[in-house]
Amino acid sequence: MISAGRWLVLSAVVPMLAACTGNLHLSFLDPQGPVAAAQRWHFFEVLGIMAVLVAGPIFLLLPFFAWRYRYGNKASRYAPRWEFSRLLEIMAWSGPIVIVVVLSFILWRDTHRLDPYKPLASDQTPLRVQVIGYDWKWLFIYPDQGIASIGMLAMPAGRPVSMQITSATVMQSLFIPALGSQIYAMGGMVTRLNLEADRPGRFLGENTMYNGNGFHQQHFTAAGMTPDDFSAWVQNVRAHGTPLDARTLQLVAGRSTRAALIDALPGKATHDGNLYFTHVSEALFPAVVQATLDGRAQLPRSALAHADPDRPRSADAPHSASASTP
Amino acid sequence: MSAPLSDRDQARRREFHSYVWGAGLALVLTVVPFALVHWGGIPRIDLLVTIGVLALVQLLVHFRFFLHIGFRQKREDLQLILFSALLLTIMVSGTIWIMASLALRMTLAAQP
Amino acid sequence: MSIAGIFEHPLGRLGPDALPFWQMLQHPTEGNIINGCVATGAASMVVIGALVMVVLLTRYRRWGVLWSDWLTSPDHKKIGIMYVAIAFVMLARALIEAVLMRAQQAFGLSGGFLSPDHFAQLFSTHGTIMIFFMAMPFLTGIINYVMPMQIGARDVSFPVLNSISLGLTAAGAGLVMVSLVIGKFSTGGWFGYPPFTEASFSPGVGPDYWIWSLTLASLGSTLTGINFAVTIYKERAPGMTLMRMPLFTWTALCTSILMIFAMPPLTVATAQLALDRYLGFHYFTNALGGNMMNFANLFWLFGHPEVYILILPSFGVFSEVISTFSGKVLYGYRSLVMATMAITVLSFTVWLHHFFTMGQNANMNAAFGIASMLIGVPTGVKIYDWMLTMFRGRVRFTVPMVYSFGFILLFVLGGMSGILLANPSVDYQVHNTVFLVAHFHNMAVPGVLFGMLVAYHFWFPKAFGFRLDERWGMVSALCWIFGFMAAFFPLYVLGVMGLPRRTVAYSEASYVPLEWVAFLGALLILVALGSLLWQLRVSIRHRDENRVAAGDPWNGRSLEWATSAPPPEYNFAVIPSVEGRDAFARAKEEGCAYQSPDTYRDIELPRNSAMGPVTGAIGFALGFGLVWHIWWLVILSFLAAVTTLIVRGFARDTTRVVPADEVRREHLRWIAAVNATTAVSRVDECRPVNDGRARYEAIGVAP
Amino acid sequence: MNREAVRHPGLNLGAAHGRDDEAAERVMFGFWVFLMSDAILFGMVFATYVTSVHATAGGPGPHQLYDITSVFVETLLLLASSFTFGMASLALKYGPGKGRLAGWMIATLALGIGFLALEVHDFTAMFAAGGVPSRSGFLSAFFDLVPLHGLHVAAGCVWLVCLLGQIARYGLDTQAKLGVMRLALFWHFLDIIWIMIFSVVYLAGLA
Ligand code: HEA
Ligand code: HEA
Ligand code: CUA
Ligand SMILES: [Cu+2]
Repeated sequence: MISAGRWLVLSAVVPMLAACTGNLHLSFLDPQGPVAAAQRWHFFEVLGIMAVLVAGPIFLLLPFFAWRYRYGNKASRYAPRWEFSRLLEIMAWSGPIVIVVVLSFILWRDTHRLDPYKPLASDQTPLRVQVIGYDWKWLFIYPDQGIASIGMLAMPAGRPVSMQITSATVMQSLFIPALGSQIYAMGGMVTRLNLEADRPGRFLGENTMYNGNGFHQQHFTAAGMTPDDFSAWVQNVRAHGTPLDARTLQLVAGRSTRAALIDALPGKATHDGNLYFTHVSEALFPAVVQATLDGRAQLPRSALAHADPDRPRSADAPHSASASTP
Repeated sequence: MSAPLSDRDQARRREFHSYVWGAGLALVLTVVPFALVHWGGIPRIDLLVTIGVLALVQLLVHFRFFLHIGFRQKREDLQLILFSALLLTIMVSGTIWIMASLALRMTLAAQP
Repeated sequence: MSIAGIFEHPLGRLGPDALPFWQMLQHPTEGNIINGCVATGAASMVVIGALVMVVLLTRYRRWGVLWSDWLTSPDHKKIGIMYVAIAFVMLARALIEAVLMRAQQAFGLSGGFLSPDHFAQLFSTHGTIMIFFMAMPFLTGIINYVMPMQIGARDVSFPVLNSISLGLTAAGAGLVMVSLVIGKFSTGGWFGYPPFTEASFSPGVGPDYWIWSLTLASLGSTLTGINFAVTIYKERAPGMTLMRMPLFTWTALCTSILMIFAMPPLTVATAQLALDRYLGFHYFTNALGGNMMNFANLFWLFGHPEVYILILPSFGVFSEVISTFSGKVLYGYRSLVMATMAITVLSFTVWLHHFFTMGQNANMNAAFGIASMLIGVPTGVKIYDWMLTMFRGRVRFTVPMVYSFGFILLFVLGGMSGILLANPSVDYQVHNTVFLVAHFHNMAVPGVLFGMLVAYHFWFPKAFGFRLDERWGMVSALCWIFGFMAAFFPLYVLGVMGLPRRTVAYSEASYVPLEWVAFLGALLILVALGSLLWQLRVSIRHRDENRVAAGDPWNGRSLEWATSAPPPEYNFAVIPSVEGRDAFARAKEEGCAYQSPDTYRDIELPRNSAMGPVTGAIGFALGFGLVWHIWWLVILSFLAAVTTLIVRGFARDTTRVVPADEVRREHLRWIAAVNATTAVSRVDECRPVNDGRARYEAIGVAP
Repeated sequence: MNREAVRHPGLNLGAAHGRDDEAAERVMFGFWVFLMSDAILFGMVFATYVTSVHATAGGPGPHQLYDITSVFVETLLLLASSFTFGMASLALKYGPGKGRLAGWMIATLALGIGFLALEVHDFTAMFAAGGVPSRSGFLSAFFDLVPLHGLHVAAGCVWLVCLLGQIARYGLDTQAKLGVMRLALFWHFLDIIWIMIFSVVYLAGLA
């Protein structure tokens, strides 16, 4: 019963997914983690129930009624005064009610199970990541590793990732479809999201809340890695990253796309289209939240690496279009 | 001018008394919470509840004595007022419930 | 701002750079030129359209007629038609924008041809116009035209207020149109979330245009809602109890209730955003205690009931149409009324489903999710009852019925996607993707738009006295249905493939084929609109063959069919008295339709009043002044508004009388004409012989 | 029969007014509907205020800004004005003449203006103490809610003057009567809003 709807959709979607995406996973119908897998199941469950119980009868009966009782067919029974039947009334109300009750159970169960704030069950401690939404790029901070990145969210496969999310500018929404839920990022506030990748792979990441001209370029790659690869990646970032000092952060905070930011950063800032930073303080994330909340431009020195004294910085710079496309 | 004069006088007296009663009750219901807040001495929560209850009572007093809302109305009129009250309750309490939950889960201080 | 400042900048911040081609001339890069040309082209269409109107009106000396017969008329029928005219003009623009967006996205892999900023204006204006200046005026116009006649009234309760509402709506629409020529519109989408729309992130005039056009429109809608509700409560003909009202009037009542109670949160939200932008308040800013979540909450407290404001009148239209063209009494009237009321109340309990992903706790998400699914119950009852109305009927496959079939099937699919979205754990995946875009177009196009188009086909003969061409109507209907499917079904798939909404371009090649299908679908919709216009032209050309002056082309059931087409200004020479549901069907069945009474009475009608156009003009000036910071204009128009209201308060003698003699003469002439008309059977319904009198065929009335 | 039919909720004209009484029906019902819509408007502004009370962003809060004595006096003024308008309604319904009606209306006007003057005085004091609306979310919400009520009262005063003008010009004709009845509803309604304001904003803020 459930599989009917499922096959309906799968047969439409899967070829599309397989044919063109290469190795970047785009969709929760092609889930790469437990959250997305549960969401896919939920999706098909609801869809299947509705395909059979809601759409099915209507799609069969409406054409039948229309044809059977067409004006020209004088053979069909005509009852112009017939306007009520207790039995049919009861069915019309109770049918949908029963469906809704069933669906409500599923809904209640999964809404609690998949609450994005809820830590995922795992025998490993989650990897902590702090995410700051800037205009047209996401900054991922690994507080325990002291590094950060833009354009790349690396994560060890099989280990949960626990994210804290904020925005240094307008409202945004962090979303990695193949792994699971999206959630809003808002200035001065911290939302949370728990995800996990089952296996190594590359997953599309994006912002889904419109935030201006660079919106469509605010993509990133979430990359699941083996634990060893992840450690190697961290080492690599530590070795080759740029220090996230006041001046760099000021550029990051400007209203610019990732590509424009790379052009603006001095020297060879990247080798693969992404940006990597070292010397990232654990105090940076709360400092940004607090500064946004206070409407302050200054971050405390303690939150920054190698603070550069002669440059006045403004974390609030988004408005001053100065830092935008050079 | 069909109603006999004495009836009109009676009606007028009755309505006048209604206004006086209303004003008197409203005065009491105003003075009490102001006095409680001004001179204090009651725990904050109790005080808030008292203020709320007195405000609601005063609201009813105004409806009853100044706006003359009662159950003598035609049904549709009373329906209008009750329906509005229902929606107002849904909208205001829903808003406060939602915003409270959001505030609770999103401040920096609430982080683990 | 000091007093001196007012005079220092008489045009506020309005300067030459507000013109659409300014940037192109200053910085002639390729992108600027393309966008400049598109914008200038669009702007010239507005300007040329307005100029052509002016020239034509002058050439044919119609200014006087326009003023005295239309703009100042308090007649609900004329006001209704003017609303629909506004809807039509605005729709032309919103449709072109829709097709442009689909074209852009078809080429979106390589970046397309539009700049991101331009694209953002497109979806923002498209959404704003479709909701506030296409759907709302359309349904308000239809209700205005039909509802008073259905309840046997001569007019709405407050005719001049009605005209004022129209003026305010027109002023809002005017602001949106002007934004195309002077300055630009918001880029914040139709719900304009701050802080993006705050002055610090969007310093231009865009959000201000959005704020003031919405404020004017929502003010108009609130007043309209009050007016309709009072009309339905207080102006019903004798015997027309609530439970005898036609279903369309019921939905009109519930829509009015929604307007009355759902508009205030929007007014609060836009007013607070305006205070933030103009006076530096901190409601929704990031800093200093502002809280953008309050805006989302307020907006959707309005926004969700709003979508039911849009859909309920359509439900009413389909109820009337399906019953009429099935030659059968509406099945389950009581259930349908209860379902309508249930939807009205439930629609105030689900608004949080538009921001499941904001971070509130799971209990709350689950509660609102379940409440949202509950709306499926009364909606389902409606669907089943419509199907049961066809059951054991005699279903005629006219244009409105073809739309109705399309509506039922497609709407069920849209409802199903709504139920999916109501599951927070699914919404976490498809929120803000084009899956959501597919959902709401699936409701808005087959639901709202088809409903309005059906209303247009159904009641056009009543309003103008002749039927619309059936063949072109059919072409148009089929193009709509299939065009819709091609244009929006692909978006469901693209949505689950992770394509966000509002994206000007994308980088996944796998999106391209479906984007193209959607684009072709949009072109098919364009063909549908073309056929619709052509149909109108053909019908006007052949109007003499298709006259239905007797007034009842479809063997109708409710009172609006009991009068001539077009109806006299006062609707009914004698107010009908009603003995049951389907009053006109009953009269026909008992053979007592088309009777003349022994005596006629004088009829009192409201006099023409300039209040409507004057308020509209003042509202427009006020909005324009506020957008451009032209403070003297703001002050002046504010004073003008107050003065107008005060002066109106002093107006007396606002009615005039149509003498009984005249009423009798007109009525007897019509009765004679009806008696001279041959009644036709339903087989000939769409042929020239149909002069608007139905031959008796059992159509049934409720026992 | 001495209890005349109640035609609509709230203030009714008596049977003695004949056709005016009938004409009142739709107008008064319409005005009630408007008031209910306005109540939602206030409700939403209240809700915003409640969710923003703590958003002082380091700026001054209720304890620094509110002056309970002044609010108390304002409350008494409004309450008194509700009573005087009640007397005006009685004068409208039972006469005699229009002089008494005008007298009570002028008394109401005076009280209303007194209220507004005190309120403006309060606001100026708040401004002087750094309580400007652009200081914090809390103050923004305050200056939305309380002045919104004040604006309504001011509009009510203007309306009152216009009605006096109409009565002077046309006497107590139907329109003027209906105007007075609607204004009376409006005035009592604003009084109810003020109860909520002094309880939710001032008293709860200072408690
Ligand atoms: C009533 C609402 C309504 C309607 C009818 C439509 C109709 C259409 N919409 Fe619209 N759309 C919205 C409401 C609506 N839309 C909203 C709210 C948004 C979101 C904006 C935002 O992001 O903020 C949106 C966004 C939106 C997008 C942006 C998607 C994105 O975010 O990426 C696109 C892209 O293609 C689109 C396309 C279309 C198309 C092709 C149609 C076609 O179906 C158009 C066809 C419509 C017509 C042709 C009008 C027909 C009417 C008549 C013909 C009446 C005739 C009248 C008389 C005869 C008197 N819409
Ligand atoms: C006319 C417009 C219209 C209508 C009628 C609806 C109807 C419904 N909508 Fe839709 N919706 C919109 C217009 C509309 N919507 C718009 C414009 C938006 C987005 C705005 C934006 O973000 O820009 C939106 C967004 C939207 C969301 C938010 C998604 C998001 O932002 O992520 C949700 C979530 O719950 C939702 C749900 C529903 C539901 C449950 C219904 C239900 O009413 C549907 C009920 C109907 C049926 C279910 C089918 C028939 C029923 C049966 C045959 C009975 C049996 C069935 C069952 C028992 C299930 N809608
Ligand atoms: Cu937004 Cu918390
Ligand atoms: Cu909704």
